[in-house]
Amino acid sequence: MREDWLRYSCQMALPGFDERVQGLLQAARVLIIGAGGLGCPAAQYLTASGVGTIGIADYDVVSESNLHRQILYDQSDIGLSKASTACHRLQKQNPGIKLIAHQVKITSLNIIQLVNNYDIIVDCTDNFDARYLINDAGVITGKPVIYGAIYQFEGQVAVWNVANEDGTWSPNYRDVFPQVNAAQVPNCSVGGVIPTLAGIIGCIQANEVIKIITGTGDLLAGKLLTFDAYSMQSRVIKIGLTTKTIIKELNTTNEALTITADEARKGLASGNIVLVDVRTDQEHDEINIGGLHFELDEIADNLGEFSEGKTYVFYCSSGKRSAEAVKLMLDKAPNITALSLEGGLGKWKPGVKL
Amino acid sequence: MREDWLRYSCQMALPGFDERVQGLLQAARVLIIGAGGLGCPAAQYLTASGVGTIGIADYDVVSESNLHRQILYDQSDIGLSKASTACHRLQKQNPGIKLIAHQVKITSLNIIQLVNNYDIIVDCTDNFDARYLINDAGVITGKPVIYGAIYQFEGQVAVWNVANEDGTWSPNYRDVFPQVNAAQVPNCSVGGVIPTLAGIIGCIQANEVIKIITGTGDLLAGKLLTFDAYSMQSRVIKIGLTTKTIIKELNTTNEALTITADEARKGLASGNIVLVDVRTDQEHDEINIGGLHFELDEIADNLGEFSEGKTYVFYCSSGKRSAEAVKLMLDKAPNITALSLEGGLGKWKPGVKL
Amino acid sequence: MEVNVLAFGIAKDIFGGSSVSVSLPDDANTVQLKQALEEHFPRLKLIASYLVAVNNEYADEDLLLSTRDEIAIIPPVSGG
Amino acid sequence: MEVNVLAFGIAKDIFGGSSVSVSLPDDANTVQLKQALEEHFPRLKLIASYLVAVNNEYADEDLLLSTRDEIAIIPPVSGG
Repeated sequence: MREDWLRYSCQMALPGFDERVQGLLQAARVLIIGAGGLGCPAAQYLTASGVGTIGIADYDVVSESNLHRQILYDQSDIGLSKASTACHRLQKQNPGIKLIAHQVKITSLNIIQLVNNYDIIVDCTDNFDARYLINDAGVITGKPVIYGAIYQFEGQVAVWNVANEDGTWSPNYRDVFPQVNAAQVPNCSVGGVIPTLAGIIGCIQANEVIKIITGTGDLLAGKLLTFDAYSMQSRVIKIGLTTKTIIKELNTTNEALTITADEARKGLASGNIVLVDVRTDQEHDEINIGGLHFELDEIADNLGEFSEGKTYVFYCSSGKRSAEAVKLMLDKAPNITALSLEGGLGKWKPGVKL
Repeated sequence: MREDWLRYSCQMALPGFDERVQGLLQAARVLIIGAGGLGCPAAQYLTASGVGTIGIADYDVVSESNLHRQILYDQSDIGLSKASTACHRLQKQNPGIKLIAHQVKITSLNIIQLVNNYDIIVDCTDNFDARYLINDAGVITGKPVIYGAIYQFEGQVAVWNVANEDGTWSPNYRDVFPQVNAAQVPNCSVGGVIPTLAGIIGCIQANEVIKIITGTGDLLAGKLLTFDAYSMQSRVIKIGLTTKTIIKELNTTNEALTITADEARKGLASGNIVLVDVRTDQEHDEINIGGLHFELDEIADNLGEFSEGKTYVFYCSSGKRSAEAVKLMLDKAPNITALSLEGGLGKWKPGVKL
Repeated sequence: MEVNVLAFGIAKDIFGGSSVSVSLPDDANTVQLKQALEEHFPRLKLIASYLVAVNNEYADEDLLLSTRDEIAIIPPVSGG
Repeated sequence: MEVNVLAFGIAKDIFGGSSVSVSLPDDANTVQLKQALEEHFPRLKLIASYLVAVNNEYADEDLLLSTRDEIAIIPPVSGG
């Protein structure tokens, strides 16, 4: 055995895992998009197992409310880039591999170029726009996508877009969910998530990555795994052998216009801005910085409350739901000026009252 | 919300997870025994979720071949205590909880005292002796044991010894496996283990701990979960509602006598010692430091090869299989002097030929 | 006929429980099940797409259902 | 009758595959199954104890088996 591979001896003892197979891991290039609840454990185990090149793409910084499930980050990392913090930390775990931080927000303009440098894409994101973008980029460039998603106690994992032997491709995200109305499906900041589920699903994603690279076991291709951490029941749903979708180009990324906390505060002081809280009633009761309040799924029924000539700054806890709200306004009431508070209440310095 | 609980906001958003429930986590005292493949992820997620007091018991030090699955340790931690390295690292992740390193080998003499300081025991060990000892200590002290075990691609999880409402207790390890011949069941250094499985099973153990403490969901009490990372099939086997075993006292821990690498080397130089390799033929072909060679399960058939008056030093890669061999010799051939090489080949300095 | 439908994810909130019983004409297919569900639970239609699994397989629109089938509604999940 | 027995863990190595077919007298019970398996595969007996699950439930020694049962042999696992 190569002396520097002593660290892998307990996985090379697996039936069929010889030096050649460890060499496949060493040669593989895996891109993890999203370094949050799913990306942290997935990156941790792919690093430990010796995947030779791991890219981690995330434009966000560590915030305190991440720490209950994003286990690569310390309390002292709050405010630092997730991608570079994760890479720095993982490099110490395994100095024998190459870790590359991509501190960018993926869009239709940059994803193809990013993906072209890798063999396999791991979807660890937390919103539908990113999931469709990653899926479509995987289909267009012919690379498998290892999908994972979580909400409360339930998780999903699937392997999209694997080349079949007859030249066809296995199903992708759009075969199962052709489109989604994001405003109707709450995310983890609304409905919560149990941290251990993020660990379980992220590790299952890493497990499928290792299986693809090494040609081991039965992949979740053409299947969707659902896992329930409440009842401990899991099931594998068969989707089919080949995709029925045709994806030729990316949908153009539709960005919500944002405003920083500093700018919003100045605008408020000069009376030009109306704040709009899109969090739940319960969240609003706990922290209320003034202005209007409609839960995200109530906005469409209350468009009459918004007037032209004013600037509405939508906010939530992290900036995700408010970005959805701004996109919805753009669609339903394009004459209203709507901006999303960047970073949400997390960036609105506590203790400074209006 | 308490301001220092902002980090838990995404789990407190779960249905039923309010401040009272987070307070239950804060008040809980959990002992993790074994800081290896299962203990690392279990400790990581219990730390992140805010369990107020976490003890980590492990007498071992980090070795290079641990790093492919024991994700709390860096390359630079090789040779350091696992328990204290893990606690040091996790304390940075969550400064708001208490982490206690127990750098001891659990035995029938110390386990009751250790367990008495905690509410829940998590069995993350890697050998049958420890599993029976922990199980029995849990039954005797009336504390639940969250059991996890892995081999190759398959894992098991169960929650033993939970108090039922009618005063009875749920089944324990001895209800399912009354006794085991350890020499017949290979461990991970022989058969290997896929690192992601350790992550999945360790996270499922942490998940059951959180469920017990918070009173959430359906526990794996009276059940055994099996998970196959190769086929992605998992099943929950019903064991029964109440235990049928009676456990009143601990079996006395039967320690294999050991010898350090330095002492063994001196003994070899003076001709008093015969080395016995108990690893597989394949391992023996790769590294051979001389002496006899019988695989662990072949020793019982070759007792005639050992003579009184000589000192036999059994060795394997880590010292685990050789300790089993010495216990077997003690049982089957008590007149033969048998010692186990402490730390195995990992402590036998490479490059020094005999 | 009456079929029992298991709910996953946000469908649990929409149905108000982890399963719901639905009355369908005998020999109803997947489309008819979806129509009946969306009529009772208009929020389900608003999601725009969700997976119907029958006996752990993706159910095509014209698949005929029976009372013995295990039917599950699996909506999309976004979190990470 | 012939019953199909699924193997877990080290039982896969002992049986030489992930399942094995076993001939039993009609109305055989769990003890008879174990005896038949241990006769064919002496290493199974050496383990000292293993779980027999029938239709995902712990099988008592006197449980009567049928050809339709899903039978699994689950040996202990030590790794961590």
